[in-house]
Amino acid sequence: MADILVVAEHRNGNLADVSLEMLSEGRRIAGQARCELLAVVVSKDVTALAPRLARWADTVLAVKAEKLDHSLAEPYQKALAPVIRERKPKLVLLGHSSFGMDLAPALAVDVGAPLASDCTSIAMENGAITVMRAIYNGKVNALYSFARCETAIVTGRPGLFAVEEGQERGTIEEINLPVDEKVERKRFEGYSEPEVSEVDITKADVLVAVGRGMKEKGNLQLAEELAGVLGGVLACSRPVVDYGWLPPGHQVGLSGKTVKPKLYIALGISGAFQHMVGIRGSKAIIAINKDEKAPIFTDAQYGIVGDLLQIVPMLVKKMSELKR
Amino acid sequence: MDSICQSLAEIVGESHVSNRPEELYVYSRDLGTAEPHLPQYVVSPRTTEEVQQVVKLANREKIPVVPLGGGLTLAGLVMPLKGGIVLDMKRMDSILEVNERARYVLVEAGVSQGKLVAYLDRHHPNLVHSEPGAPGQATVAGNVAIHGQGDLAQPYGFNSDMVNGLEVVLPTGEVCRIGSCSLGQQWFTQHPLPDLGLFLGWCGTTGIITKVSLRLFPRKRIRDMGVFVLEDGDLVPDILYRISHTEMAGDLIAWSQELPVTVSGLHNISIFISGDSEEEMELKRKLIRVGILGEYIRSGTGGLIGLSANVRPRLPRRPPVSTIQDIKKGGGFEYVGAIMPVDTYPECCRRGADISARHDIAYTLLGRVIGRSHAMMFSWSYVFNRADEDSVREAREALYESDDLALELGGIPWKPGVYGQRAVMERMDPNTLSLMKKVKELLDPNGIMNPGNWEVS
Amino acid sequence: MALTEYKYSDVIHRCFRCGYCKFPTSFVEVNNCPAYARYRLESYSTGGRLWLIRAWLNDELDWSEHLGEIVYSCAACKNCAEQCPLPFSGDIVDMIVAAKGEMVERGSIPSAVKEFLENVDRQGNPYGTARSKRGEWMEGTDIEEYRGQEFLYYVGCVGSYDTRAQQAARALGRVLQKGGVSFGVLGNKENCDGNDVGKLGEAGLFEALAEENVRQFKDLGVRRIVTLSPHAFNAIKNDYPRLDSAFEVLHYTQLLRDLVRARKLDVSSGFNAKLTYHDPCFLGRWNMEYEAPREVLRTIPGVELVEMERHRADALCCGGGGGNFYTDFLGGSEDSPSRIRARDACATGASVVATACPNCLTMLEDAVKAEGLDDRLKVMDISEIVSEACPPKGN
Amino acid sequence: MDIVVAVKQVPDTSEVVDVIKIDASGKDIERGTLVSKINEWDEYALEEALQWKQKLGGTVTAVAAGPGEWDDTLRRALAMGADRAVRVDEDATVIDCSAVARTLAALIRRLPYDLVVFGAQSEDFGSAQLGPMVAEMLGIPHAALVIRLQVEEGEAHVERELEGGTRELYTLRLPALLTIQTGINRPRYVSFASVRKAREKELSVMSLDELGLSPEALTPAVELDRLELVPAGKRAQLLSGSAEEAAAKLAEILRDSGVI
Repeated sequence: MADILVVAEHRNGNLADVSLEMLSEGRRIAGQARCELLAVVVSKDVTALAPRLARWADTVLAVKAEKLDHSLAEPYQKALAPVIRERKPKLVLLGHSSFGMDLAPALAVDVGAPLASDCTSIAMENGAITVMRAIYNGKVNALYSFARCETAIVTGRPGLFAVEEGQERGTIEEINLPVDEKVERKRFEGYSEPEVSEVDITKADVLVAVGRGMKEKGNLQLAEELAGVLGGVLACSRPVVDYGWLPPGHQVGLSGKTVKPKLYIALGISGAFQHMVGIRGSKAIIAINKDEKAPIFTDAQYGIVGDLLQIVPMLVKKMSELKR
Repeated sequence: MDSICQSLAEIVGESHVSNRPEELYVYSRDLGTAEPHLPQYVVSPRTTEEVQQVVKLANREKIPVVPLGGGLTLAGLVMPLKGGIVLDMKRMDSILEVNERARYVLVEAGVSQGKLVAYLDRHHPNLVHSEPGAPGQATVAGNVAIHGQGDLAQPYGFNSDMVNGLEVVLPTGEVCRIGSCSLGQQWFTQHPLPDLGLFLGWCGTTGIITKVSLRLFPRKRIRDMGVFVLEDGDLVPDILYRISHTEMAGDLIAWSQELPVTVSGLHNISIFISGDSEEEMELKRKLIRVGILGEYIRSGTGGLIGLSANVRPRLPRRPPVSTIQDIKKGGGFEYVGAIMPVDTYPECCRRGADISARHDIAYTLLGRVIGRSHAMMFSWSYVFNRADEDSVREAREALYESDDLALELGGIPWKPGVYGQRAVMERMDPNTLSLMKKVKELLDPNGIMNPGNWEVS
Repeated sequence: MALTEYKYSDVIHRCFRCGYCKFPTSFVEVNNCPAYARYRLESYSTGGRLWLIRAWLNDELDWSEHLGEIVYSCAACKNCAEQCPLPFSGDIVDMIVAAKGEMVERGSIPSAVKEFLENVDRQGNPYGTARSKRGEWMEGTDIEEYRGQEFLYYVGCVGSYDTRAQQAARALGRVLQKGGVSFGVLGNKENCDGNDVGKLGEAGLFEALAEENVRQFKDLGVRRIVTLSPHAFNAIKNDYPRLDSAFEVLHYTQLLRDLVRARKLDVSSGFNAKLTYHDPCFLGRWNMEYEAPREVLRTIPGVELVEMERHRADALCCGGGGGNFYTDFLGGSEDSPSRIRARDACATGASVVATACPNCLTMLEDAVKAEGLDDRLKVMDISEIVSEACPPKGN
Repeated sequence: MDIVVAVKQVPDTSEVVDVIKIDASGKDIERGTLVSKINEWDEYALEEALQWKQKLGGTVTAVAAGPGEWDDTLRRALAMGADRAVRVDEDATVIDCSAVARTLAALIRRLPYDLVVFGAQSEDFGSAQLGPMVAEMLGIPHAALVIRLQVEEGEAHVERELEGGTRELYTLRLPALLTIQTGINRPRYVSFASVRKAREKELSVMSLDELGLSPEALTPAVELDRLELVPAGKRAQLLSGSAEEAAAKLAEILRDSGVI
């Protein structure tokens, strides 16, 4: 019977969110297709991780590998390749995370399976797998199907698939990963946390941008709090720098930086052309503005018309509630 | 940005502080022949309070502070000889008050000569200040701080004698007011309070001038000039003496230069006069031309060149900038100015021409009369090619020789560079010297103010 | 390139740094050099900049983003050339452009400049907006495409894409129509004139743009050109002739002057305001056209024209020249030249500051807002003022 | 050190505007009005390669698998400083990543290399597959999303960018393949003149069978069925209700978007 195999990613003893998302999605598909869900995790200590995976998976393959506390591509590939060759799962699911990007393509070549990466939806109907991907800066959706193959490998876009707590009580198989003795061509040296230097708004995934509509410098506090709960960085439009509310490094737009965040929240920014040029690469734009006719609402996906000074604190409150 | 740079930025704002190679490079170089010295920071304050905070920080951290105005002394007086902070004062450029009746102006230290002239022209056409023949960005405070003189030197003396009051940030950070202003908002006189003239001529080694009250003088409606040309330089002191006796002349300048060849070997005395009416002008012209110069002209000793009537009204307030520094196509120009007895003019010229000849630089010699022939500021100018090290070295040596010459002839190098300062202090009475030392140590216990200048060893 | 290969290697050291370049003729303010006005550090004065360029070419100093910004903060406004007393004053701006050119060749230029040039190369405008949208400013007007009319109305990038400047572009269209001028525009076929590209030191790209434009103009049989922007006017008038182009080019204020003189343009509806006029550098100092715009304004009934302290050859640049309207090395401060200029204009007591350049228009518009003067001072292009002064059709 | 850099040409679709249209086949976009450019990630890869060539000597070869128009991008690579460029002639629109990977691997095998660099992904399709696939085919180690690189004594010390800014440190024995993340350097500007000059440099074109590849070997394993335009949010969906209600709705949307 055809399996769905989900590759579990973990760091510092925690499963990656995207892995939970893939497990949930895998569970959903397995339910529809009435097939088994197999989860694979590779670590030197699998006792903590495996039972969690068993909540979604019918079977958890817990691969013990010496010296391995985190998800690294190479040992995972070594562990997964034989499993995939033997069990011939119909579908291998993993997250399109940094780890997934490092692992999936090499694995695909290794086992000779086709790969569709960064998918936004995945379906399996009577054995045929179809996926959707967002291309051309998310302006076009591409629909793919896997032609004549035993196993298809799919990586899913992080944060897109809902997580539903699993109800299973899957069985756990432990195996050992034979550590080959030959000197590694690729040596893991550890992690480094980037030194907290000056903000680089072009790097941030989430930008909370403030404009003239903030009325006065004191109100920037509100935006900072929002940025806080969203794990984002403060950006701004030209006037805000002109007023000296924020240093030029924060300025977005024609005369500022061009940014491409995943999420851009515009607070009190009307959306003048000069500003919009700088944010057109944003994945999602959300605008809060008192002026219903503000051009920003043309390019924003969601908007709220109203008073920032009321809405923003509310939003902060709601977000922190949801995070708990 | 290191922590000190951060603190400085908190004081003056990020745009106005730098420790980046580009700023350090520019501020490490003087326009003259002095060797470059890199500062660590460049700061451009806007207010006295900011200057105060910078100085306090510098004291805490024992960092030298070098105040900079127009940077046009050419003698390397604003070079960070021992690194530290260059304090560019030119952002403090508000003209705070003109008292028409008491004839004075109160300016912030960074106000340029050009701005003050333009301001008076526009708002107080009856008043002038004594303007040095420097490019317009020279600052008022910088000029008095080095005992500068201007185009009113003959009638009224040194610009530093025209100071009615000062606001100074002491090397330890206190703000101090000198003169009537220390009693209130009156900036009209320094006297009769106990003399605290500790800040003029010290080249920023005793404090940072942040405000200056400067005397203004009546501005006459009509101006005219004539140039008396003669060959025998030995006669110049006597002629100057006699012209100044008439009290009819304004600026009095005797000069002699090698180029263009048509004037080579001649001595010229530029005589400026001004008045409110043609009658007054005619009288002044007559008293000088006929009364003094007439006999020289009749005896064929020399001749007087006057301005044609149509040029006269267009006589520029500021002499058009001399492009002399470009003769060598090298953008380099420096001079030794010295305060000399007027009688030494002939010797200054002869020996100056020799120095120029030795270093293969066309001689440019000039003496501006200060007071009623009480003294003259005599300048030996040397051009050089900034891009040619030999040329720079020749000029530098000529300058040193000129410093020595000035002292040898009983004069005093004015705004001397480090070489000149040492030469002066070598000859100075030991007691005077130790007094200077005490004053400096008293005011600047950490020795942070423009160190390397007036350093009594 | 070593210093020796630099075109001005025998001149650049001759700058004495006397500082005249910072002032207007009258010496009223030391901040008539826009870059020096903004930073007030010697490095940003023309003299400091020349000394730094020399040091860089001489390998005394490495290239850095900051050095790039210092050199590129020159708005090419020509105040220094106007004021410098030395014989090479006419070359100063070219000395700086040549240094920019060397940075371009080495590939080391500030990110904002890189964006500007790459956008122009790809999309024919600094903003990087699609070529296919260049003509959108015309929507809702009945302005014709160019097909052999007497004049080609060349709009330029700012007028075509900047929403504020588009209003001026449309206003000029209306005025030309009312003046009975036979003209057409290129719409999406119009390409960047390259003036600022040249001033950013990208000579190769400039030549390519110029050749392309000249070819297109010739193919369409263009003889007379009227431009909205003084920048385009400058390029077509002074640089294109090198490619043996023989077009007569007018800045629109010159054409409007001729129209009002010839009584072909009826401005009898007038415009009641005390207004002051800001001289655009590329009309004024670069092309000595100070009178035409003023004459046009004076002929409009109700206009009271007052001058700012610094005007004509002494005008302070808005800080938008040399690509700075995009790269913005002079923005973000109350010392930004555009904001100083807004205060200058306000000081005259005028209720309108008029200009005749889309770059100045957008720069001043932002500055007036930033200064919070929008309720007291309106920024308008002369084309807009004339348009208001023209009686509605049929009268 | 000999470095091979793979580059790709993409249409400039960064606009917020309606310039993208699906063509008749339904499987491609209309490229007529679109301007082409070098893939942003590849520009960083090139710059990184060139900087290491400057430090360590050797050669930089730019390679691509695509149609004739792509020569513009290869010329740009040469103008940036690459020593030579090779393009395998094929129609990039009809084949998938694995096919391109096979093509490039076949080409790179024939070139001298100590280091192979790819952009981490492409602007147009964003699959982020090519690099690691080629590495696997060449049988050399790889690291994806490299944000810092240090090369010395036959080893590459790299930092991989992980979520939340954390970095994964590796040492790779050369020859190795890296995919480069934007921000690792500041790509130099390529002047118009230098592109002209680069015309003299060698740009060779190879056919598939010169590489011993049959078109069949390149039939996509993942089949593109069709493209659909994402309905551009011409107008934001306005969240109604009181400040609190609206904020609540937005908070949910933000959570579900998964960005946070």
